[in-house]
Amino acid sequence: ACTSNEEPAPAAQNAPAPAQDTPGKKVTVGFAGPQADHGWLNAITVNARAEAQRHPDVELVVAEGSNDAATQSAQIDALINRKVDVLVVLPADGKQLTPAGRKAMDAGIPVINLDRIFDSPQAYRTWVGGDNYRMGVNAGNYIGQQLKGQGTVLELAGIDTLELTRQRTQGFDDALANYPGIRKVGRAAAEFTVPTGQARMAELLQAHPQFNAIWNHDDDQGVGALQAVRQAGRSDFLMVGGAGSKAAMEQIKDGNSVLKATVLYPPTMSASAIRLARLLGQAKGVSDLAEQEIPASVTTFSAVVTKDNVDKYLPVSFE
Amino acid sequence: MNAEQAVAPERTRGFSVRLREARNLGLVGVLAVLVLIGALTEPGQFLTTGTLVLVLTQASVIGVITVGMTFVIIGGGIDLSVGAVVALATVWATTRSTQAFGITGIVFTAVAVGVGCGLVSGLLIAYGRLVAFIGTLAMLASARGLAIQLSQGRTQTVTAKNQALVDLGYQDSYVLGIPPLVLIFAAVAIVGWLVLNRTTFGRRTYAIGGNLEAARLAGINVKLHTCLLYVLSGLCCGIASVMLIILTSSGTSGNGNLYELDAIAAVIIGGTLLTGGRGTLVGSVLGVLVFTTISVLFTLNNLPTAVQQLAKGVIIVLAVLVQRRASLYSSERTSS
Amino acid sequence: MNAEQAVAPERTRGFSVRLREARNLGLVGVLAVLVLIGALTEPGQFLTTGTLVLVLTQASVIGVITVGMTFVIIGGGIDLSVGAVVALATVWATTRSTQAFGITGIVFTAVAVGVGCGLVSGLLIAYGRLVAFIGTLAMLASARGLAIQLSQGRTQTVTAKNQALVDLGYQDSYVLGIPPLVLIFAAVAIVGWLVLNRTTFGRRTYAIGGNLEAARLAGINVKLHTCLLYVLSGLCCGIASVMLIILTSSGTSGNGNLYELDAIAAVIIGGTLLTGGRGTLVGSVLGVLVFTTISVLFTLNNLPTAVQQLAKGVIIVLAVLVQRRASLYSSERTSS
Amino acid sequence: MTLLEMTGIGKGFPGVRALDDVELSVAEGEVHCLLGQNGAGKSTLIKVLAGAHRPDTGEIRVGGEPVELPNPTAAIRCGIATLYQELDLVDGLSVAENIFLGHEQASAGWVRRAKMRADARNLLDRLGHREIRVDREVGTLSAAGKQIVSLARALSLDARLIVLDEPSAVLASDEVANLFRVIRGLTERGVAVVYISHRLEEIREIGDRVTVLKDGHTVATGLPARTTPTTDLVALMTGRRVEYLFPPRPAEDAFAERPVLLEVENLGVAGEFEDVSFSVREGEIVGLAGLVGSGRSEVLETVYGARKPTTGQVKLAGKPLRRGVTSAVRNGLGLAPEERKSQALLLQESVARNVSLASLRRYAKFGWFNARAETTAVRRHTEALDLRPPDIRRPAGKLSGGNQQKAVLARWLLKGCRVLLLDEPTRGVDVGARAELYRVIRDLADSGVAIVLVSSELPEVLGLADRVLVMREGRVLTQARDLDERAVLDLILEEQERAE
Ligand SMILES: Nc1ncnc2c1ncn2[C@@H]1O[C@H](COP(=O)(O)OP(=O)(O)OP(=O)(O)O)[C@@H](O)[C@H]1O
Ligand SMILES: Nc1ncnc2c1ncn2[C@@H]1O[C@H](COP(=O)(O)OP(=O)(O)OP(=O)(O)O)[C@@H](O)[C@H]1O
Ligand SMILES: [Mg+2]
Ligand SMILES: [Mg+2]
Repeated sequence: ACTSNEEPAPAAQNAPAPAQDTPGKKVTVGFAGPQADHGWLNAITVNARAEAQRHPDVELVVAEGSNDAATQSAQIDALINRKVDVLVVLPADGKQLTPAGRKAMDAGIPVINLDRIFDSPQAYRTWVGGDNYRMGVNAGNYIGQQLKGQGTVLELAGIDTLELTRQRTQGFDDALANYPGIRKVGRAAAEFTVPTGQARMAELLQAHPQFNAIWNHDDDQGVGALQAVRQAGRSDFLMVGGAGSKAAMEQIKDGNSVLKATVLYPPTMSASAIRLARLLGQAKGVSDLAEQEIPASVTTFSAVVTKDNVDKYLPVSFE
Repeated sequence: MNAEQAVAPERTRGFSVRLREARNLGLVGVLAVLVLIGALTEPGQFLTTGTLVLVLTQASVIGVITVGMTFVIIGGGIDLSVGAVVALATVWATTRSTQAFGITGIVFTAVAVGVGCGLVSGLLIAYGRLVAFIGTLAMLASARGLAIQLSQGRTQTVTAKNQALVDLGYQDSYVLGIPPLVLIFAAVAIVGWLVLNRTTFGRRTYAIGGNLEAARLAGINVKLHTCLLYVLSGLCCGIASVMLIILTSSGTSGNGNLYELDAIAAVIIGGTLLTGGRGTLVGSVLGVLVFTTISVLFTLNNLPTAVQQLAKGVIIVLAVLVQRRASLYSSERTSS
Repeated sequence: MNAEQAVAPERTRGFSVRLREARNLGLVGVLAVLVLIGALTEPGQFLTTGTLVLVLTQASVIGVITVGMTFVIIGGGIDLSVGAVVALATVWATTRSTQAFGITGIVFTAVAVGVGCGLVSGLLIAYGRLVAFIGTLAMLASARGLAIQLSQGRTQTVTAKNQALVDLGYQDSYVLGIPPLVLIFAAVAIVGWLVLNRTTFGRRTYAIGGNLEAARLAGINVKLHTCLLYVLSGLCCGIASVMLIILTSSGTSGNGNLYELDAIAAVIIGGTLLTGGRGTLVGSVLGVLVFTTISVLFTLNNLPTAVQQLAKGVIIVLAVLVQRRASLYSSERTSS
Repeated sequence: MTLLEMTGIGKGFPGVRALDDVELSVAEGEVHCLLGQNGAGKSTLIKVLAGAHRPDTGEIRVGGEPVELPNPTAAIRCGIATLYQELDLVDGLSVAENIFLGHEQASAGWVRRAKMRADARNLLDRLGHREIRVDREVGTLSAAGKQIVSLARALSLDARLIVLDEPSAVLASDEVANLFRVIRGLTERGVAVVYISHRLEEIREIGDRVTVLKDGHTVATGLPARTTPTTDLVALMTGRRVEYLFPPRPAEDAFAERPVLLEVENLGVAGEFEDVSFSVREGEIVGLAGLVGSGRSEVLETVYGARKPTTGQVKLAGKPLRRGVTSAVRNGLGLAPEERKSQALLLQESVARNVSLASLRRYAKFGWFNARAETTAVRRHTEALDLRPPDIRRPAGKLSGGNQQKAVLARWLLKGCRVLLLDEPTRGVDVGARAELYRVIRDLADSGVAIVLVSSELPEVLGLADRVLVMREGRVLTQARDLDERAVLDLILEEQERAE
């Protein structure tokens, strides 16, 4: 999926210190992620591949994307059989794949756990990921401030069978709890796809002739949601997105749609993961840190992108 | 199977006619009940033209696909590829190179891709003699794969120069308050009904689904006809893709996810036999409306997903039982 | 319909027997080809016991479900609810309150939930006279809903005190290098084969699927039997759920997503007719192995998703054509 | 002059040589009869003629010049219309649509429904069936009704040559009379008819010349239909001398002291039949005579528990019978239904499995099946009925019509029931086998089985049954031991006469 005609891999923004960039011994990195049929997930794979390309001493082995835990655990087995040096795993479900991670670690393969966290620290060497709960919190707080603590809000969630959806909603609700004047009056799950985004949003708009703000968990389904808004000819509220897609950021920049902000969940984390994998494989540390060892966990920050700071984040956006 | 054929007494009107009408009447009843529930639970919002327009709009895309699916299933086949074909068609029609040709380019590509996929499935099944299930399953996988390949997993939006297409979805292009999408749906449904009930093609579709051997002995070119059924389904997918582009102003490989299940469910609950040979288009359309109404109802009442799913299951069962009441004869058959 | 009676070989052994063997032979051939491809493209990795174990393990869960599905489809029905039932069973079996009862509690609950759901579907279809498609579709929705409700969308992991169950998935509990999961799969498949081919129950299943009315008039209690078929399928789902818990040490409402499609596809490619009355269990098992081998092959060759999907579609078609070569007589039938 | 010339026709199915060097020549305006035992190859021959099967060898000439008939369309173009032995209609479509399927009255693809209905109406009227409505769904017609529609379908093509494969099998005598009237009408207009039937008396009445097939060979052609002695014909067909006779019936008083096994007390199903009462003693054969549609099948199906009675009840050996087929079978009832293909056979399964279907329990211990015991038992019975080909492993769907019927009977012989309900048991069964069947049925009775027999062939009912019930429009008119054909016909036709 990595093609030349796409803009330089976002990870290229801050080139790593030369000390580590000097090619070392060859490292085979195994990568297993969910199916890349969705903007953000696709960006994860793309970034990983792009980053690997930038390092002559890294060979990347990507397993079939799968959203089925059983399948994915089997695929991780395959990568173990393949005796890769380091394993980067974005599990379909963190808890479900913990045994798989354990297996790899037991087999002496350091595992870098991307985003959806494993159940036990024994299942991974380092965790790199975003913070779904905080994503919700930031969205909630931003909306709270914009509404000056008064009004009604809606929530357009993702897939309700995924734990991350629960965490985002939890964070959102907890944040809103700080604003007694704000009530959440509606919520719908839009399955992360564009058409369902349009459908659920259209229904929400019909259900709520008047409300002040809505948080949409995911900019991909947001494409559909924003269409629904235009089709309904509504503009009497503010919308906050999630993840940070290119389209979303551009609209924020133009500022002529209801979308006023989006809460980052940067897919660049996969690029970072590849870098750390390489360093692990070559037994190097992160030079900017005092420690000899690579830290056990790295949490990306879910910044709120608005008109003011959008230019800074556009490069890390995904299509 | 054909227990109900063990000689039945004459009635004033034809068995089939009565049965079908009865079934559809049942579905209308189900719809009525749903509306009633809506009115009771959401007095303010539900009973508005807004809701009506919403339901019809949401029904339109899957509705068009269901029309094609009805033909295929009555003809004794099944088409699992509709969702994937929609994905591929929307993606292909929204690539930069396609959009360069303007709106005609988009529409043409979408329809062409749909018809093309339908043709391939049709050839595989009719002449390659693959089981319909397998043939269209293969098409499903391939089409999705191609869609992902083409879009690189990106969400391709309609460019400003083709904005006019997307504008069709906006209120100011409604005709007498009816969204163009709904009009397209209506047109497709009516044409479909005429073809199915008033042309030799339609009647032969029943024959092929009902008794392939008899159809063959009657000198019907069953292979060609079977093939055409899938082309027809593909055509509907193409049209539906254009509608989806209008609705979402974009094309992605994730589009049309599980449409096949929705469409088949609508057809079956509309009283068409999965074994082919019997069924009505009116029933299928009603089936689509029932399902969309349910989902709108749920969101309006702000039900949590879990409850929605549970309720959906129960409603499906009740819906069929209501139909049963209305059409006593279907009993034997459906038990198989 | 009766096109497949066109021609019959006169051998010491029956037409059907030969045909089935031929078809399965075809599938074995397909497997062989796949292995060959694997060996050529990935000489180092593919031809290892590791890969073999991997394929079998990956096949085991869906395989057990496929066994049940085979019975249902041969009996003229279909079960869309398997995936959802697995989700519900895993969730229910991993709730805190269940886990308090220890491993037996987990296993018992999973199986009980599976059987329960199967019974409900069975009653709806056999006695409530719902079309199988609709009845199990309703069960699908309800079971998923209930699963989400129970788990609150959480992923419930197996507690430390029940760790022993999860350990069954680890290397050190392999029996002569064979994972317990694979052994369970083998056991279920063998028992299933015996029931289908060596008992009156199996015979009745074929009869009901082949000609419901004839079976009824021959004095077979078709309703009861139909109901039992879905219970059987539910039982398999229950067992599969336990296996999935072992594999993933957890239960979530997202489990078993689209298993229904995989299982049905395996059954059909295994040569069972969607219309019922015909089919073999060996074929279904081979079908599962083919699909899993394909996906493992892809993983080892590290193909991008898009290409994988495309290739999958093509392979499915080729697989069926290879079967065709092997079993010339099936030709007539599949054209319908 | 000769219209059709088939020479050296050969057709093999895997394992069977269905046809071998068969000759057939049909002249314009003649009724050419095909005779032959079950499995002789009659249907196969006419399927070759209809373009449904491709012959391996041989030449077909229509009106002098040789023709290729690769598919049914080609045959229809040559002016050959066929009524197939197995009712091949589409249940989901209306009568009119079935009649014109494939050659619909249409302009630019649009069906001209009014015209189609009208024409269908005319055809059915020509066949003397005003009561069959043209937009009724065919699936709801009785076997006879379907046969009538198939006939209309064959006529609708107004062909030069019309092939009728056992059209009278499901028809009662009055219907047959209709049929003959129609056929004569056709031949007067120079249309040739190929007529297949196992009823020799029909051949005598309607036929001009006869061609006899035996095991796929032509053993005689162009015999005069009226003058050739029956014994010769039978000898040609069977290769042996069969005296076409019913086994002797026990004396009238033989049953007086026998216990009553089956008691039917004013049984009725709304809209089908009402107030039917009769009783069958052990070892007695009771026949139901009547027109098509008089509801005899319904009576049997209701007694058997396959239909819910609205009134009355059924008693077995004094005890009321629990509702439902399962209990009926468990209590030793058996039904050989009217439509073997749709109601009796698993077409894809082997003959053995079809025969043992009702007796699975007996060959199983704790559900565990003993296939060897099964096959040996099955073979015993199929041999008794002389099934051809004698291989019980081939799928039932591959058997010739008559042999399929034998398989169904074998099922109940194997089950060994106390009460046997036979609906048209000899439909499509050839002369030789027929005599066999009559003997088998009588032997069963003598062994104490109570038998109820429905047949549209009066001589059969009268010759075989110890007592005959005459039905009309769902009512029993009389019961008697000795009725002569004339009397019965008067009884059941009375109504019609008054109508006309
Ligand atoms: N489709 C088929 N496949 C294999 N064998 C067949 C097929 N059709 C017919 N046969 C065999 O060909 C032979 C002739 O069958 P056919 O139906 O022509 O007999 P028939 O003269 O019509 O007998 P009947 O009087 O019972 O109808 C039989 O042995 C039959 O088993
Ligand atoms: N002339 C007819 N042709 C075809 N079907 C008819 C005719 N008259 C009535 N029927 C249908 O057939 C039903 C009764 O047919 P049924 O087969 O039970 O009578 P039957 O005496 O058994 O005749 P058959 O000889 O066909 O068995 C009636 O309820 C009606 O629906
Ligand atoms: Mg015949
Ligand atoms: Mg009858």
